Amino acid sequence: MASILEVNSVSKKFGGVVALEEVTLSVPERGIVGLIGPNGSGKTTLFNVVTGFHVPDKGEVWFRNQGGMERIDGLNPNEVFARGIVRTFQVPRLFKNLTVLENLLVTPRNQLGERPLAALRRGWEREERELARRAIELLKRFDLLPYANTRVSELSAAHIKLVETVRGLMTPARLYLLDEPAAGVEAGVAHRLFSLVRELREREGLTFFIVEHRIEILTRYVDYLYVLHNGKLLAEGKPEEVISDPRVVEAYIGGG
Amino acid sequence: MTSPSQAAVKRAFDAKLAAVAIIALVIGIAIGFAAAGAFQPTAGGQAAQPQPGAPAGGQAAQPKKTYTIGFTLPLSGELSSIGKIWEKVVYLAIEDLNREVQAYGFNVEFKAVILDDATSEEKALQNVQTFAQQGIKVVIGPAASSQVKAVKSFVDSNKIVLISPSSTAPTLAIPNDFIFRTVGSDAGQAKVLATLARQEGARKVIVFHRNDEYGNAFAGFFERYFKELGGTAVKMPYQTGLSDYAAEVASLASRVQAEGADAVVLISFDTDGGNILSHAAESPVLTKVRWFISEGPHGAAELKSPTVGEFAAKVRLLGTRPLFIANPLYEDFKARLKEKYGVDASVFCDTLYDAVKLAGWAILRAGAYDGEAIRKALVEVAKNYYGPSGWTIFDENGDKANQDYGVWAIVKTPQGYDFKDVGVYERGSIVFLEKPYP
Amino acid sequence: MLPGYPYSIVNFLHYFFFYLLFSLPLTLSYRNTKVINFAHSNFITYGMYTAVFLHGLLGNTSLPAAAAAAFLVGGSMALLNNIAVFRPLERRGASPSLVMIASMGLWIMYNYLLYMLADVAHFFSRKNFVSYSKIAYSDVPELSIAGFTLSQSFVASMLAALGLVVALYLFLEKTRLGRAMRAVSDNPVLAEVSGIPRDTIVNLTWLIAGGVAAVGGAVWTCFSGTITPQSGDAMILQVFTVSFIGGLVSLLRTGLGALAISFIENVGIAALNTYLGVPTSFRPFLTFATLLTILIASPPLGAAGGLPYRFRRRG
Amino acid sequence: MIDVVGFLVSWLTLLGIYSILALTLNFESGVSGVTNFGKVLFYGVGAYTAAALTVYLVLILNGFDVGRTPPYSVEGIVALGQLAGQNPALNLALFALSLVLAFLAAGLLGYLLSYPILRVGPAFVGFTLLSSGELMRIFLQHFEPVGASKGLMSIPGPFAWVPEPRVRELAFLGVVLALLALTYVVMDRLVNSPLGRTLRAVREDEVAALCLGKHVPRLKATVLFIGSGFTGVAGALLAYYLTAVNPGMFVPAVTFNVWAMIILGGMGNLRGSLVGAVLLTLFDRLLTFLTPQLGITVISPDYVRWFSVGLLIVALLLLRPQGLLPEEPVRTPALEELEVALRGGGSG
Repeated sequence: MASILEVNSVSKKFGGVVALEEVTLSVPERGIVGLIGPNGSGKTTLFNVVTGFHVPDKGEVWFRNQGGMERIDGLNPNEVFARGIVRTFQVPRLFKNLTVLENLLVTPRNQLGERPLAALRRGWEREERELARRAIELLKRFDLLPYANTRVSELSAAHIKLVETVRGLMTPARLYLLDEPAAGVEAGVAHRLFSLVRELREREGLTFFIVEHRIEILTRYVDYLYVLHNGKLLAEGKPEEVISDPRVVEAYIGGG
Repeated sequence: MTSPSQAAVKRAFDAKLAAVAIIALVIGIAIGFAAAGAFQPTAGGQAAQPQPGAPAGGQAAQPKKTYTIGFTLPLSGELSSIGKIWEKVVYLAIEDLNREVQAYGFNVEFKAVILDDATSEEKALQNVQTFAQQGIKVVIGPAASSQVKAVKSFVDSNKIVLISPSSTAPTLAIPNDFIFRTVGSDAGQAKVLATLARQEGARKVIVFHRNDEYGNAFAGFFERYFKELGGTAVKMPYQTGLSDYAAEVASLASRVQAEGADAVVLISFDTDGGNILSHAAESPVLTKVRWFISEGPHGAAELKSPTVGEFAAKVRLLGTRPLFIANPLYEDFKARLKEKYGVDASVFCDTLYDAVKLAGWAILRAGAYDGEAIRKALVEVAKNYYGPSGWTIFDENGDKANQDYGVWAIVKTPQGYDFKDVGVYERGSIVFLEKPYP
Repeated sequence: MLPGYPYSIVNFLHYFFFYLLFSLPLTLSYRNTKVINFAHSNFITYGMYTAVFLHGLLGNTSLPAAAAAAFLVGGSMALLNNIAVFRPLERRGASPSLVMIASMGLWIMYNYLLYMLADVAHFFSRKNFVSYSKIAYSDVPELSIAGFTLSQSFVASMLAALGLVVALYLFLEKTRLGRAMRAVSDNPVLAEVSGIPRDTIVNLTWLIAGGVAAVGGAVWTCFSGTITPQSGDAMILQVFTVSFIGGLVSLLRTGLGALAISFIENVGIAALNTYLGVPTSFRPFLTFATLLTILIASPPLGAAGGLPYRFRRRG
Repeated sequence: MIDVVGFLVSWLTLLGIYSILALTLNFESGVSGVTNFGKVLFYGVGAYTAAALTVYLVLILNGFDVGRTPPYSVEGIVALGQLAGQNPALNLALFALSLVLAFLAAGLLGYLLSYPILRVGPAFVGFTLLSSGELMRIFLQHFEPVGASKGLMSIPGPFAWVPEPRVRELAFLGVVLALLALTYVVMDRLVNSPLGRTLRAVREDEVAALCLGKHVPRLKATVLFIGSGFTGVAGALLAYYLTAVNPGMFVPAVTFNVWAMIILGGMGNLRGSLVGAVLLTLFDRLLTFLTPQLGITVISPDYVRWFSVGLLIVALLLLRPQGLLPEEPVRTPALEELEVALRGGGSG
């Protein structure tokens, strides 16, 4: 299958510390790919490079657009988002004093009502209603509807995590980078989340690239798994092969 | 999603939107009304509000006619230290005025309505508007020239006579307006200071001045007059409102050396002036030249410190200030203010006192409580009045025409250093009454 | 020869010492607590007024005594700020801007409290405390070096600044508590491991920051010709500029900033005035322009930083 | 008799101007998270734009050589005083033009300043703008064409030709209130729209907003353009109200006063800003009457006033950070949809 995201020998240093070294990987279209690795192995840095937070010192990042592959490293985060890549954060970065519904509604891009002149005229209300219905639909599916009018700052940690992932689903993106979506979420909800990921892939043809610590859950849903260790790619392959790889086991035990 | 409910809600939104501003205003108006009601009696000093100028009614056998004079004074804010003293001067002046007019057989009484303007332009204008609404036609104050500018258009168009006891900005020397000033403009003092410096032998001076309207205008006039007298003046502004002026004084020293100047002319207020002099005392360059100072720092406690006192003796420091020296009325006024209210007369107390008296007599002379008439009467009254601040005749701009100036020095007394008036300006030259420095 | 020599040089060093005394504690407080503290100027002013009140009301003429009292006053103010305002706000998860606004409120409050105190003191003593002359202390010597007389305030500020720098160095490098304090600024999470609670360290930081700034204020009373309740405010933007040069985290760069700003403000403006005729009144303008340039050219290191947004186009 | 109308005119005019400041500051700082400690910068630019434009054009259009009789000279001031009431059409046209230009000048300055603001990060925005304001003030003090430290005076107001002073004041008050209403409607629409929601998101976490594709730099520039523009209009109104401007009017204390208003009223709530402005200006007005009544006071009431403002800010942030009127959720049709869904869920 053709790949949607390609990372070609990317390196990134902070001060003297090597965060990524010659990392090469690719995510196939309509795939669900996992990325695991011990703490500090560079997973989040990789996400940051892909989403335009950091410019890589070396290497390239390519993303499939309508016209073919486009180089996206060095673009600004909002430009990366515009091309169809959505990310969630390891430590949730929700808008704390906005309600759950507002958090969802903020997400869609290029809303008519975001333009100052249009906002004054109110021609945006129809679009707003459509978005609201979509958001309500999503909230229903995750039993979050009762919290729709609650400020995020009043939610429990698990709910916050969930809302952040759901927020990512509000936009018509093609590639989702999920940074530890299941951390702190109870197992049942986590499974529901990953089932939805599967379902979205089947129904909408979306692609997922997921960093996750809870390997036991992750491996049941992903097609392919990469392992990072000390900024280098340690192993890759089918999930069941990878987790039985002795190097991986050692990295996880050795790395604490 | 039926459209009628949508439209209804939308209408509600819009209606709310439009209503909100109105509601807020209505609430404000209500509060304002209550406040006006609550404060009017205290402000007017009388429960039943008589129209100022109108007879208080025929119910009593011999009703006294009450005239109200509005005062907008800096009781708080930047100039509050003199504002608090001024308040007492107003009380004293109103008492004296009432006693005098009644002694002359007028059955009238003057009342003062004092409002605080916190040395702010906006509040000064609001106060004058408040006076206008009460029908008051004579307002005394505000203190600062910038405030007078802010109220000028209003008083001119409402025909309210405004007398400022302390505004000295030359830009306000405008003919045919309703603004009078019982103090001479800075141009006059600049001339005296230039004469003083020249007479004392200065040829080239650095004018070290505040970078504000007062300092800039004063320095400009000084430069002009000093040139006319055959000297050279170099202007050097410094920014105000700093915590310390050591760097400025260092620049001054460097400039004095570079220009080869033989004197420094300091145009400052009290705090900055005291600061500059205390730093200058430590500079060998600046202790070798003469120093001449405007009226601003006169009276400041910093100048009485031993450091500055010794410095003053070394550089034979002399200053000018508006003053009619050896005026028995002034001495009497000072003594009575101290006795009655326990405060020492500071700057512009005499001009304020005279402003009140002039206003009172002008109202009586005008015969009608009307701005136009009072303005004309004021000019006439001033020609025949002599008070603590001397002759009060107005020039064509409504400013004091014959301002007298004195020369002050810092002298050593048994209690420490203190200010002393040592000379006067008379017919184009300085006459020393005593030798300030040995 | 430099313009204004030697006074501009003397002033330059003089201001350098004072900026060290005022800005180092500011940098210290930001890097350990991440609070942008507008009320820093209050520490300075209250330090001055501790000395002023001691002199004016009790007749104290000992600078060390005034400085010690100032340390207590400034330190306890800062501690109180933290316990009563900053910590509760942070516990609640308030944003840094909100904490900064709170410090602005504190600043206004303390400022006018001081005016009120000066009014009360005036009422009882009949002395003018709103504008107070320079204080001559009896126990600070003047020094004569190679024909130059170094004034009392020069000696005092030099000793205080040197003492501060040495003490800070020894404290941060050589003591366990000091190392823990450095750890807090480098990595708050890691610092918890060191066994000293973050709260303790933050409290201690405030005590030192407030105290040292107040000592600077006390020393200022033998330098400046006039002390007013505005004295601290009038220089706070300069003090912040110095700390901004240090990115609000680096003590060494703060020292360099103190050097740079005092140079610009004394030698720089004198040179511009003498050679280019720039009015002396541009001195604060220069400082603010420097501040803006620094903020734009090299944004503070310790701040959350700007956006991960690059204005340049990719080639 | 108490002249209620008169009292209201003198109070409401200034209240209207301060309300515009409070509304825009709330829009910038309360809603969008730009900690604007340099409000007075845009206020001053608006005031000076209007003042300079009016006095220069009035003189030039009446055939004066402004090189020889500049508007800040005594001759210029006298001429302005005579010309003020002669040509109603000119006065009104200049007024309208000044409002537009004051909006544009202050707005563009805000637009440009959004660049350094983004560079320094949210925490340092306050200082950047505060020192920009001080820079402007010192610059104005040296800039001779606008009168340097003298400032400008005798600015012909829009209604200077109306003979009856009371009518003139009421007309001006009407204009101020109309502009206040316009500001309110614009701010309200912007806040209660997807744009307002996005701005709140930027306030909460600008990095996350950027990752959600929001063009944060452009949004901030927009906010500062609109907010500063209306601030400039308020400045122009002040210039016409006082008919005089000078650099000393634009000190940071003005900014902090407005801050106190929005913190009191409630950050993020527009109606709160109005309430805050009403309460504080009324408090000031009362002090004006009260202070002389107190007679001899040990402590100046002005100090007590400012002390209370500081205390109020701190106490509110600690005890009631939402202010008198807390921020409300963004009002859009989405709320109706949600209501329908919730009711449907309950019954179904």
